[in-house]
Amino acid sequence: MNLYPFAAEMLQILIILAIAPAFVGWVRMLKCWLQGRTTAGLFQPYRDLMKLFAKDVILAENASWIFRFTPYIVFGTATLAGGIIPMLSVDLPLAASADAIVLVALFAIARFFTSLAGMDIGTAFGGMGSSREMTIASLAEPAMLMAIFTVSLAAGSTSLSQIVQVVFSGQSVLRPSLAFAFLAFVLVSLAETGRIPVDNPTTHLELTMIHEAMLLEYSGRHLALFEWAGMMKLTLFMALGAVLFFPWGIGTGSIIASGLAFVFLLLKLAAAGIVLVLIETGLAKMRLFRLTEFLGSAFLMATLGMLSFFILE
Amino acid sequence: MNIAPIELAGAAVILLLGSAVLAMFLSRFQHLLVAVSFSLASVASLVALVAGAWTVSSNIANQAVMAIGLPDLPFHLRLDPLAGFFLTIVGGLSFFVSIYSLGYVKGIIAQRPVTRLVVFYALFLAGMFMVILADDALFFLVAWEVMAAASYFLVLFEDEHLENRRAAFLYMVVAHVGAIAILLSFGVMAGLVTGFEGFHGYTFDAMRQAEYTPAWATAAFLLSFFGFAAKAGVIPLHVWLPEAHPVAPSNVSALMSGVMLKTAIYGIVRVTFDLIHVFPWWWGALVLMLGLISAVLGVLFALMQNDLKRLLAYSSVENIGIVLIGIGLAMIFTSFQLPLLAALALTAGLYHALNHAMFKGLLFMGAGGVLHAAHERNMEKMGGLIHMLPWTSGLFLVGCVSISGLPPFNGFVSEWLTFQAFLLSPSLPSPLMKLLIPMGAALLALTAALSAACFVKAFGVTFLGQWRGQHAPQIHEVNWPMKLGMIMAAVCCLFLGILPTLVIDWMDSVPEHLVGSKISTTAGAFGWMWLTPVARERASYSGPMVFFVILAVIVIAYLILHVKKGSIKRVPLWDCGFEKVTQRMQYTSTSFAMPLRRIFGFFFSIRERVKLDPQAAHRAFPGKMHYALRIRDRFWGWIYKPLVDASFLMSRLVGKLQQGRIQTYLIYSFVTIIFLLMVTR
Amino acid sequence: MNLHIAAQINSFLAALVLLTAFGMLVQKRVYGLIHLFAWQGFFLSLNTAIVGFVADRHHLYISSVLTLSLKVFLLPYILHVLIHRLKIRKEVETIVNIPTTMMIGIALVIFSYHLTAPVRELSNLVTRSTIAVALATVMLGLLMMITRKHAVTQIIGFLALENGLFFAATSATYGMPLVVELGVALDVLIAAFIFGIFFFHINRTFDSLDVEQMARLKEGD
Amino acid sequence: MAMNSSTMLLVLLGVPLCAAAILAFVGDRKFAPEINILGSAATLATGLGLALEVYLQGPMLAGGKFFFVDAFNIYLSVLTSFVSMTTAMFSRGYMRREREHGRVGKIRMRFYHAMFQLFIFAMLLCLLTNNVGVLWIAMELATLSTVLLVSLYRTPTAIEAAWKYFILCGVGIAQALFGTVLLYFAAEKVLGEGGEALLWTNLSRVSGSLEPTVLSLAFVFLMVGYGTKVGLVPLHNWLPDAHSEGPTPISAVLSGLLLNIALYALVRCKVLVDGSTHTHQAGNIMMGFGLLSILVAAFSLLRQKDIKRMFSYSSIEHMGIATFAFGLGGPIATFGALLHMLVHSLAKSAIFFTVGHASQMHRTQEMERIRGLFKGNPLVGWGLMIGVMAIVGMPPFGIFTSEFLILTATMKDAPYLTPFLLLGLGVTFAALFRKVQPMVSGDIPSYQRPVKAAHLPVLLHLALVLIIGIYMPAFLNTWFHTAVELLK
Repeated sequence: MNLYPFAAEMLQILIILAIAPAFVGWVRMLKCWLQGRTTAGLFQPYRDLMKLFAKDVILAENASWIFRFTPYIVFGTATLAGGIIPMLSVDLPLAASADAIVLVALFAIARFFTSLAGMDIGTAFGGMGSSREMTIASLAEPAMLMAIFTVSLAAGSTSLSQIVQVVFSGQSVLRPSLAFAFLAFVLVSLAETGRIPVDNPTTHLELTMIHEAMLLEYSGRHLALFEWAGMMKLTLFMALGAVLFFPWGIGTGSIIASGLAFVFLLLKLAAAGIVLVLIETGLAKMRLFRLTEFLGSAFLMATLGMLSFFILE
Repeated sequence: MNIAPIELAGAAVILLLGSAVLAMFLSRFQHLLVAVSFSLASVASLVALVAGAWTVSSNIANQAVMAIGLPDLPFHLRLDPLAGFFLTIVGGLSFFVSIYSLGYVKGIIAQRPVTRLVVFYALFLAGMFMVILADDALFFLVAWEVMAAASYFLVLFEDEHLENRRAAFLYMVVAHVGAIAILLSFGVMAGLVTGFEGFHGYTFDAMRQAEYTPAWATAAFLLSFFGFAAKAGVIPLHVWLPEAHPVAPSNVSALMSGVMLKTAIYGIVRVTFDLIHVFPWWWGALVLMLGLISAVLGVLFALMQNDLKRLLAYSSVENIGIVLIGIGLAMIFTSFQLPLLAALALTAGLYHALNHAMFKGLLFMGAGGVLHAAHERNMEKMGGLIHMLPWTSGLFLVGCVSISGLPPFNGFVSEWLTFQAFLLSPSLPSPLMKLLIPMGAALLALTAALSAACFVKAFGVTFLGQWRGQHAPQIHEVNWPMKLGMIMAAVCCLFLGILPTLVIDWMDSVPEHLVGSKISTTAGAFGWMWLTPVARERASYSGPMVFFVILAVIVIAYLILHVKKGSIKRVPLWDCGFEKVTQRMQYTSTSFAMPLRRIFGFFFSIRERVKLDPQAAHRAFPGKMHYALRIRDRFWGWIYKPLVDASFLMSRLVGKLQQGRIQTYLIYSFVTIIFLLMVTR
Repeated sequence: MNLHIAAQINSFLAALVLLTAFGMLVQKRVYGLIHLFAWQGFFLSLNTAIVGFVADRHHLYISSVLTLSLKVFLLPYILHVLIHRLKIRKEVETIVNIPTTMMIGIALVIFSYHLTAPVRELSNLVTRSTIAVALATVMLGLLMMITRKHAVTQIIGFLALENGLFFAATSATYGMPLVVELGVALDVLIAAFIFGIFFFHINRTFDSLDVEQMARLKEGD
Repeated sequence: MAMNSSTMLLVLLGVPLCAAAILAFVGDRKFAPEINILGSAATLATGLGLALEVYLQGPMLAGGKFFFVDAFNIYLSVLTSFVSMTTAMFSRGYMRREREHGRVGKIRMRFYHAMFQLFIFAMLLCLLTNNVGVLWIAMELATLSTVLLVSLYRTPTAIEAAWKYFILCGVGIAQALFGTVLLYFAAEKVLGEGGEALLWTNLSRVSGSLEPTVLSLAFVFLMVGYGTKVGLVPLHNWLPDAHSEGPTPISAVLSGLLLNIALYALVRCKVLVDGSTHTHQAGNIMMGFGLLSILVAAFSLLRQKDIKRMFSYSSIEHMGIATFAFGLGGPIATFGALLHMLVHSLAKSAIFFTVGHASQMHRTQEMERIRGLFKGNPLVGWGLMIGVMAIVGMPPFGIFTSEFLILTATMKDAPYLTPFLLLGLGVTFAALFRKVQPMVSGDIPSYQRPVKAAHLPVLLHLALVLIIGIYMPAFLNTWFHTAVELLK
């Protein structure tokens, strides 16, 4: 057997780990430019992570093992997710071990434990954060799955690399079903990655924060792991959207192809970042109960995509 | 020497009946009684488990006839892969629970004599085994009702509480009406076979051979499905379930939720796939629809509960729904002659049945542990138990993760398979089906997400944070038998999650018997690591890979971060600059579920009342607030109350017939004569 | 005498029986009722004797004698004694007023005539025409039990009904087998004693024989 | 010793008669209950002997054609004598306590014992006689012998109940006599007049050639007549009163036995009518009555307050089921009906035994005040609970088997009626459990007095019902099958 796929696998994981902070930095830079602020530079996130890793850990008295275990599992799932999304090459060994549904489930694991960690301490905010997180998730996940199902119905498979190949080799990408699915995907990924208008990653105002509220008690390396995993998650969603709906330049085997794919990936991510920033600056954060409509419309999009797949195609 | 599996199973039943009889004599020595009879029960369950597993793997069906019952209609027994599979489920969980009971029931002796509990526990197990083994209508119903009656007495165990009596009564009535419906459906099937010149029409064999006219087949199906659905707690026939399961002793609730509901599933599969075996697609559609409704509403109701065991009971409704989804899909595929897909869907359903037995049993055992330790069922009063019950909480967490359908545990596998079955619906010939069935997938996804939320709440509120009561009680970890029972169940959850291919290989004889196709050829095609139900290109999942990669990453990260010894400082909570935070400020289960209650409120009849303290200076600064919330599911008002009222009205009318004056009675007989003479003349 | 005359006498007596039945239906006074009942019994036994003579069935004589002793002497005597002992008001009020009762009675006669038509076709006895009367008497007895609200009258109605049966037996079939006749007579005798006892009990507990009071055991509320 | 069957039969009838005669004089002594039990035991022994004879040699005529024994009536006779024996055992302690409570005096005890035996005699005569006329007489005798037992306590309600019982059953039975007359009238044409024409054996032989119009006319009167005794709606109104006001042993035998006897008579007549008319008309009428009884009884059960009254309604319901099944006809339904008569009377009398104890423990028949029987007196509590489980048709008790057969047969022959059956059974179940569960469960109320319960009768009956349910003996099976053949 040729070791190439495993090499590609490792490479991809490392790359994701590496570029995730950069992507976040890129997004922040763009935002600053749009809002006319001076930027902290593309590499600020790396510095933050370094600092956090260096710091000691401060735990609340009644923090149980769950509280300490969670950062690792969150990080682990994020890494695995990074391994199974075909970004550089379509034949990744890990990609076969987990399909789109598993991908969603992986993020669900992370969320599950994060919410538990939020409740572990026993402050009002932690509980509030978990409650809201789970609420949003339980609305977002069906939409997410519906979007993925639409694509996988079109591709006749749920395995990501298979989907990518089919869509890649597919003659026209202007299939209405995919278009609807893409729209749904965008909305959902805003919710999943906790961006405006669903959640504000930078706020620490108690009553508005959702994801942050759960991490309130974290510090040191634990917090660092959370932050890093969060960055990876954002990057991964962007990358997933990119490869699922715009799979041009994805590698199909050779090293060169993968190198090419890497370049394409960077370009796509850059573009995705721009879109993201435009959305975030364009919109304001919603009230919690407006989210029903937001995610409902995402779900509607996905459903329409599926219907149009059966009706139009 | 060579013994058939069915003999083993029979031995198990006899052992249980024997222990029930024995228990009546031992009732004077309670401790001995508990020790003896529950060890007997666990042995019996183990034997049954072996028999079942053996049957399934060896893919044989052997029969037996017991010369009891009616001389013309002796009890027929049959152990085929389907029966074997369910025998494995029941045997497995009841083995764990019996071990668990050794410790659990010992704790009850102090409060009350447990003879009743012990006797009916044994009868209950025996009843379930017999239901699965039965191969003729009479024996099946006898076993069915023995099971029902025994569980009724178990629910009634603490009979001085009103709620127990209510629950038991409701349970019994629903169960019995369901049983009569099943009886009638057998009547239909047997009637078509023989026309009642003899008794042999009552055997399942005869029913298998029968040719059914569509109308009669439908009647039989609807009747039996009604009966079984009533037992399985399918919405809208579920009302008894959340009443009965919580009030029973926890080991019993574990069995009732874990495996008794499965016997109903068994019945549905047996009747549709085996006895009638030719059916139109809309039966499947009906089952699928009810399954979806039960799944979604069940989990929503579960989310709203504050009583831990009640929450678990409602989540059983949800899981039964998921099982039915698989079975419904299988029925649809079968009716369109797509055996492979049917096999996939059926496997998904049955696999979920197996999984649910394991994790629901585990969860109820855990709840029992909490009850046993903290004497509290209301989550609003609990919290922080993870520090006092490390084992119980850990094992409970395993259950929560599994039931929330998260990899690498078992709940995910069956949900994943069900999703795959959904996504294969485009190969159906009927365009309508094509269009509608994937919508079901969305509902299933919603169910999964909600159940995750539900169990975050259950675990978080019960075990995490701090004790919400006034003063934390002295709570000790549960004793070893209880731990052991839970550990075994937890291990099963993990095993079923990581190595589904082996299990599916093993249980493949079931779909082969029922729908004439098997998925293991494709499922295991790429080795034991890869679960690829239809084809590798379609979808693949590798439990071990996921598990080990995550584990590896965690370990690596941990090691890297601990090369240099970073110190850990313990400090009091950060109170965000507020007053000192007290444990009363924690999120309770009610407040946790509030957003979802707002969003899905229209499913419930909610009465929410906030009363401000009148002598507050200004209503912006109330002295104290009184908050009352009451959530009911609407079905009670929609279906059951009207029925009850109607029957009481009816009885009032009937009562008017008889108001005491003898002349009136004479007139009755006078009129009767005249009337009859008119008729006959 | 020849069959023809026998048949005429027979049907004449039947008419008398029916008449007494109607008489009881309209009779208000208790003693009157008892006398009418005695008369009915008398006609009955006479009829039985004649039928026995015509169709020479000798066991019919026995039953005729039984009837005479039982229904003409014994029972009326018992009733007399009881009524005297219990000092019952002489008037017994009906529930339905007399004319209506009459109407219903007549309707019943017609109905039973209509009913017994097939039997009449089949029968080849001289007495066949009288079976309708028998049935009518039974019905009238029942009607009387319904319309009277007094224990004694109910019993008399019951006995009248019994008479009707007896009449049916003789007229339709020249009498049942002797053992049955005896048995029936025995039963009537026991019944007589039982209602005798009952009158005392009822009178003691409800200090009157008005059955209207006995309506406590009921379902309706 | 080897008696030949006809002497055995005479003994069977003679024993209760003699016992009645003896008890009429010594019925108030201390040893009277023992005599009572002894008499019934002797009756049972003879009955069993006779049953063995029949089982070995098949149906037989005896006493100069006057008596007739076949599979149908012999099993009922054995049942009758058995239940009467157990009831005698039960009444021993029960009546002693009643006497201590001062509810009955010396004379009445004498009367009670004598009448009890006389009643047994009447029922046995009913079953064994071959003469349809005598059948009627015995039936009337059975009524008369129990009328004054119902009013034994002399309370206003008791007297009222007895009066209704007397009048309504008297009127009803009179209708039956009219029917018998018509039957004789038709039979005479074929068999010639005289005693021969009323013998059931002859009638059934020639039933094909009996005049159908007359028989269908006769059946109406027989139906109404014996139906009143069976307690079929709307002729049932006397039944709840009579069964609930008398002493409990009497309620037990009335509900357990007398109804069976009346149904027996009805079925015998139905056979003749069917043989002559060759239509299903009689069957339909019976089905109608049965169904009506089931439904009305079921809904009346919901509103009961008096425990004995409730169970007498359940008797109506079960008689309805049996009647319905006999009306339905067909081998399986008939088999089920025969089985149902047997197990119902066993279970119902067992229930009445426990009910008697329960009401003595609480000095009332008000169900509101009967509580905590499980803890108070396990035998009574569990006896009642299990008895009720049996009576509502829970397996593994025999009543389930019979209802199983009947319901499935209905599903085959008259499916459109099954919803009503389902409704009736469901409501009955709910109603009974709703009332019984609180009585057995919970804590012991302050006013509860312990009693020494008669274990044997209750356990014996329930055990039998259970055994018949899970392992019906072969001879019973053959009996039922031969009976089914007879009733075709």
